Amino acid sequence: MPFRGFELHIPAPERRPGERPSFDHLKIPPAGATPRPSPSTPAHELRELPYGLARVLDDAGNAVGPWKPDIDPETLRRGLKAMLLTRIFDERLFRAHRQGKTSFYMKSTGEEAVSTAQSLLLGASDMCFPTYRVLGWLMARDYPLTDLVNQIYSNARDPLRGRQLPILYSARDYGFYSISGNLGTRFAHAVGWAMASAYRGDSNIALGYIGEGSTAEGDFHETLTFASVYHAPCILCITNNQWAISSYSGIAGADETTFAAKAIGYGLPGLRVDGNDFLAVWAATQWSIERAQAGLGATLIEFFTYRMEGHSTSDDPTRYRPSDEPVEWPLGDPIERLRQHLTLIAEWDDARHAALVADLSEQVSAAVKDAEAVGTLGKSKPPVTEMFEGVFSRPDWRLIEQRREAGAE
Amino acid sequence: MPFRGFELHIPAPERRPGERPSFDHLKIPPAGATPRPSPSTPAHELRELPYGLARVLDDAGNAVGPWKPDIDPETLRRGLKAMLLTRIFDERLFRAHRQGKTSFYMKSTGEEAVSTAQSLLLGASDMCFPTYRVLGWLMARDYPLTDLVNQIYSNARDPLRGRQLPILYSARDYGFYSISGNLGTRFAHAVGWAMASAYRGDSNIALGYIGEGSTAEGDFHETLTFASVYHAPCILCITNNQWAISSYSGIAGADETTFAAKAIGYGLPGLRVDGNDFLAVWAATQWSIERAQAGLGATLIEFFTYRMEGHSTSDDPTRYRPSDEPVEWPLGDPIERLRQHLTLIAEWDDARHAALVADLSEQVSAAVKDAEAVGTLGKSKPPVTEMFEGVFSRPDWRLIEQRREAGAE
Amino acid sequence: MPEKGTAANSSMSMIQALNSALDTMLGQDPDTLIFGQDIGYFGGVFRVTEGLQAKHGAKRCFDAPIAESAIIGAAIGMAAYGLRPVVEIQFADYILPAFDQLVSEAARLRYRSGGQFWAPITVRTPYGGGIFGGQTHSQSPEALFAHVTGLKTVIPSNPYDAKGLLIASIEDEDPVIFLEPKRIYNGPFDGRPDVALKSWAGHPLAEVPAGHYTVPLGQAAIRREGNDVTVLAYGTMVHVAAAGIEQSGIDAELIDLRSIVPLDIETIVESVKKTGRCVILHEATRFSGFGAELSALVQERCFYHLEAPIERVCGWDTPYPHAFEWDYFPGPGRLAAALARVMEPA
Amino acid sequence: MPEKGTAANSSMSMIQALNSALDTMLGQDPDTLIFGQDIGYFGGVFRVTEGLQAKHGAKRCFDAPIAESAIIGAAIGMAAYGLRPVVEIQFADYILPAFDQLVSEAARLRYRSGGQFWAPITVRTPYGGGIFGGQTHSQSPEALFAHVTGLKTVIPSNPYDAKGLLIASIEDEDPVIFLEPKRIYNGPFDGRPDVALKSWAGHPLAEVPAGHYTVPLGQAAIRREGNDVTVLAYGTMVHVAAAGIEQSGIDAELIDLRSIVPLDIETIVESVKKTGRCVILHEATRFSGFGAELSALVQERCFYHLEAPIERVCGWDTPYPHAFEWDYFPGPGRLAAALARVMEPA
Ligand SMILES: Cc1ncc(C[n+]2csc(CCOP(=O)(O)OP(=O)(O)O)c2C)c(N)n1
Ligand SMILES: Cc1ncc(C[n+]2csc(CCOP(=O)(O)OP(=O)(O)O)c2C)c(N)n1
Ligand SMILES: [Mg+2]
Ligand SMILES: [Mg+2]
Repeated sequence: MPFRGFELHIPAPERRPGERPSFDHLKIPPAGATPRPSPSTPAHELRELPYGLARVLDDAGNAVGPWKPDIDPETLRRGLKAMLLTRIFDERLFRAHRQGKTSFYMKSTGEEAVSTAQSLLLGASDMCFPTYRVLGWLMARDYPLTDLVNQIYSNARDPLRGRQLPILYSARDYGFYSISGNLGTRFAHAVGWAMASAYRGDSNIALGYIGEGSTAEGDFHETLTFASVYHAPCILCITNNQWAISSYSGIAGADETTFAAKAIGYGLPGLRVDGNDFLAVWAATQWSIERAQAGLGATLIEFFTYRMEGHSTSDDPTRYRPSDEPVEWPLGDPIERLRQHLTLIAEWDDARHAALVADLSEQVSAAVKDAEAVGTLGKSKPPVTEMFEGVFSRPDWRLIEQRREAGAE
Repeated sequence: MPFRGFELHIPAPERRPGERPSFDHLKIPPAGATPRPSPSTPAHELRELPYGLARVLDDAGNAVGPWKPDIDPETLRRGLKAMLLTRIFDERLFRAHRQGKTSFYMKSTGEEAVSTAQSLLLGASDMCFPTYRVLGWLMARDYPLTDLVNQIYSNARDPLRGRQLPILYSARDYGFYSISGNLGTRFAHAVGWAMASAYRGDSNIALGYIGEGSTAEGDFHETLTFASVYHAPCILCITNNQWAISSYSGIAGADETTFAAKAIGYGLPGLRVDGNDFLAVWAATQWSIERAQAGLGATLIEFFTYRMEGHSTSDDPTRYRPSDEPVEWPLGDPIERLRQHLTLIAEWDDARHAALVADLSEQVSAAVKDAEAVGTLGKSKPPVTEMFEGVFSRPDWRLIEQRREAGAE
Repeated sequence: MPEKGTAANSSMSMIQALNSALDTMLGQDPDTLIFGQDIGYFGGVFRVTEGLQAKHGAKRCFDAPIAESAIIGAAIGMAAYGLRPVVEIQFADYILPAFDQLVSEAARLRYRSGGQFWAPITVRTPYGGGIFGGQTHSQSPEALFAHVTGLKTVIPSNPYDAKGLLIASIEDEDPVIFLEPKRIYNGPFDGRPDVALKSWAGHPLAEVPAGHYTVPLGQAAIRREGNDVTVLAYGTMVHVAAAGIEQSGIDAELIDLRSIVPLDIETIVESVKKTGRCVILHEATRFSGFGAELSALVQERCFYHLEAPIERVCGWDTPYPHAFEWDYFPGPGRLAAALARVMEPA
Repeated sequence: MPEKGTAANSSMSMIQALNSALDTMLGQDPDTLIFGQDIGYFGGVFRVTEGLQAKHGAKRCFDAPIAESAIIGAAIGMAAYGLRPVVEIQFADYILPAFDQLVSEAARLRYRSGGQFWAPITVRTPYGGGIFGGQTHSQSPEALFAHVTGLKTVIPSNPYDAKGLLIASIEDEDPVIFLEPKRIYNGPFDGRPDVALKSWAGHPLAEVPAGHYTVPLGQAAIRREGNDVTVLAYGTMVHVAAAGIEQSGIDAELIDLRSIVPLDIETIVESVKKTGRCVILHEATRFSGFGAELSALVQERCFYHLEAPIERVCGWDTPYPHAFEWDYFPGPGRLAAALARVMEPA
């Protein structure tokens, strides 16, 4: 057959609005099916890992299989609480945006297991390099809720002095690096930070986050190269929530292979993990820590999860995906799954759950109230002098003159 | 054992100047040992390919094994001639630099098989996106030698109008895209060009080159993502010549895995090929073309080769590697290996070889002489008006005024 | 320029005018294609490409990975093949990962290849502040492009120009950075946040002809004639300038540059020679901003006509701060004050 | 400033002075480390780091992958940890792949994090022309950095300053772009290619003290006092300016800016108020170059003292062309002509 010319392939998702959602193309192994090699296994023996899916919680809520971690119920309850708090806070502050109290908001609904489990597992002197979708990290470490709301309102008490878009937090004392709007850039900072830890002979680990869409950035690759070449003690996490604004994961390459498989090209282990399974997230992170501590350097983890809500307050997801996709997502809701497990092992019940929800809702309302007493966006702000501070360690004549010109002295 | 802290790993090559070279860490399979799957094999069944090494010519010069291509002796002789011409030209023009006739030169010594085989195999309307080390492409297509030298001398007949550093050629009519000094950027152009071919329904293939050191650039990754996502009809080639100026390939990750393995993370096939074996280069390229024509998109090929000389006229390689590394390189000299094969199959002999060398040397000398008659760097140059042309499609007032100010009218 | 007010004209927002330009070019030139993040099925985060995939097909209008360098890089390769790619960078703040492709490749290709290859690409990107977008959805990077020889930089201030300039950019043989002032996508904004928002409807420059027309690159427009001082502005700032001039009560001439490369130096010089004074207005940070080049050029060419120092009214030399949107954004009050200063007797 | 001519001083080239600065800092501060392409075992393509790996160990001085964005990105992460990384970008032309890390991260980190994190990194890179390096080994990108608030940009013109400014940069709490004028690495060059090359030996500013000293950022140096016109220059151009002034026979004051951010505005303004005239000299392309900012500032602050237009003598607005090195490079002749022009009676 003579060759007749090429055709440009434009990937498209299985289903669009108006169609029934379908997840048939996802091959999801049952909980317990994916083996757990010893963390000290050399990377070249781990090349099948990225094609499995480490899962612990089965459909009934049992913890099963080789990845089953050893976590006490108290810690599980702390995880549940942090996830719930994240969910409730997100709901409440999303509403605050709709009420005109701030300019922007983003939820992490459906993805809370990843950041909360990792936050609880990592140490106080470790550092996470967050995306905008890992609020759970701060919730798990009891960051003051009012400070979050003050930041979201850019009001006079905003810890970031009114300089940053809502939710692009920074919380050094909580092991939470400064977020920025541009994607991917901080991934390299995580590796640099980890290299510094190793340079000093410290035992601190860096944990980097990136969205599956953002793995396409050049910075992702350069970061992995550095992590691999210098054996940096870090855990690099891809939160594959299937969507990047309106683009399904296939636009970032998901139809061709897994995101975890990107590890192979750097000689790193690539784990693929049920990101809606608190116990699996815990176990995979634990495995990566042990690996780093054994002198084996970095691990790449793909957390397979789902963005249950819109990208941000700026988009309506039903314009680009079937409206019932979120409820049909085969890996469920991470909060319900942990709750089910805790209930099953008789460490939780509906009454306690209801009480917890009520208590957390109360806390969130109180925080919002406190922050609103200070002021919402435009109603209250830090002194205008703050606009000119922190550009440099000390302002130069330009900033001093301009501060004067702006009447901010 | 309590964990005592991390240590920063700084990779270092096996041997440095003053030491005996060693290649024991390289696992080189014998010719014929690496299997050749059908080009229509799905990529996920090809994940072991990057760990083999496709070789055809054995130590005695026999063509063996599954990758053995079907090439007529006349074509092999054309390849030998193009390689020899490249080698002789490089020697001569390197000397011209030492004689002060130009500012800069770079050789491709030891790597001639890659570009010459691919140039002969690809079609007239295909396009290669070269690095500075694939002069063989032009030699195999009979690009006028005098034009090369005129470019190197930036003289009045320079086809690039004196605007570009020596050897950063551009030769559209020979399927050779414009080179630039910055590394990695043109890799993405190759994929864009291939996408355009597919967009139009044409059958033209793009061939991109990148050095193993430059694979660390973000552009490498973004290019592979595009190639994979849009199934672009292109062949992306890493020439792993073991060195990036003074940095051994381990600085780019070679101690962790192969460069071909990087394909896996994009769901692309990754071939690893003896780059000093003209027949293996041919076979691997042929395989990739067939694959693209079967609608299977891009292939990544790592050509395992060796930079036998310094990086450029600006460095002395004996300052950073054992001086006898080049002669000890286990995969030999591509010219000698093809010559040996042709001789073995009775299609070549020493007399013909000597005659060819004499003839090519004569051609090169004639070209150099012609170009020197026009002038060497600084002795002849295009009219100064050329400095102001080609910045835009038509010069704006700034360039017109400045041309006047420069007295170039 | 087609006649205004004919049946074919209709009042469009800048979004609609840009959409119409793309639709026109996709319709008439099979070599034009567009891609960028979220621009396909979804129609772009600002809806500029809405409906274009459905109408022209996925191969003509498609989503791209979050890889700005490869978006520009692939576009250059396509352009070298003979296509006319138009790409969208979601926010101008996110063009920086592709800065090397723009500077070292797109801007240099024709020159270094002796004219064998060139890159007629158009890079559309929303820019500028006034939308509470915070540090990375508000910046104005035009000076960075202006310094890079080989690039053209175009900035419309109204729907009519937006369509005509975008078509001219796509048809141009050089790489064009097309900066879209997002604050005025849906209506003119004069820098007074307290005043009720207007839409484009009814604005004379929102009368946009159907079909193909161009506004040539490099021709400024005099938006208001005046005798006492020349105000140079572009994008959103054209509207702020008009308000500032009104507020000042000074008889200023307002020039909308429309493209900063190529720059319509003649119109500028002629005006300043007439008025003897000049104030420059832009959103970008002042230091080494494009206002510096304008100031230097005017000073060089009109020195003996100048009756007062040229002033620059710009964004402060700080990152773009979320809470301080209106303290940062150069509004009509700051311009009016500058106009008053330059009119003071020496 | 340590006394000149003491036993501890020795005549050094700029390469040696930079090496001495790095050696000094590696010796006294365990938090300082350096990395970059080919800087480890090999000692760098210009030999600036020669011997430092052998002396201080591979963990203090090591090779980096060809990944400029990660070089800067990793340095930022290290700095956030508490180290003081000094990285080398092999040529300033190759800093562009890392431009986003510099602009969006290094320059913004302190501001956006409310002071929780900051990035005291130093990015050394050879820049400028005069070496037949062609388009991508000759460029002068300083204006791109100057426009980015949050970055400091330092440019030495001699060995003494090179060492003192580099140590000051490393010790500075902000990110510093340290541009090394490669044409004068091994000897001063006054722009006349026909004149025999000089080495630094014997030059008074090549007397470099051993050990630690700093030249503070933001303090210009008056290299020649004069009354008739002020010449502003930095890097290699300081030497070209001196030659051009001599050639012109005009009594010019020559200011070596030493850092463009922070800029020593006082010294500039004081000088121009005295002389009434100003000529700016730089290698970078003129349009929207740093000369524009200097021109605008001088015009704004010295308007009523100016007796002639401020002139800019710069690289042409073309890419850097290999064959035309000396047609492109702004030499003393072009400066002398500009000086003569500004001295003409109006
Ligand atoms: C460099 C850069 N390019 C584009 C954008 C615009 N943008 C913001 S979020 C987003 C999608 C990110 O998707 P993903 O990485 O999957 O993260 P998710 O939002 O799903 O958590 C895009 C394109 C940006 N912020 N930065
Ligand atoms: C973006 C960029 N960074 C750095 C350099 C400087 N440089 C020129 S060649 C080279 C080494 C390239 O090594 P490799 O990719 O292995 O190619 P090879 O020279 O071995 O063919 C370097 C670092 C450059 N030209 N461009
Ligand atoms: Mg996502
Ligand atoms: Mg190499």
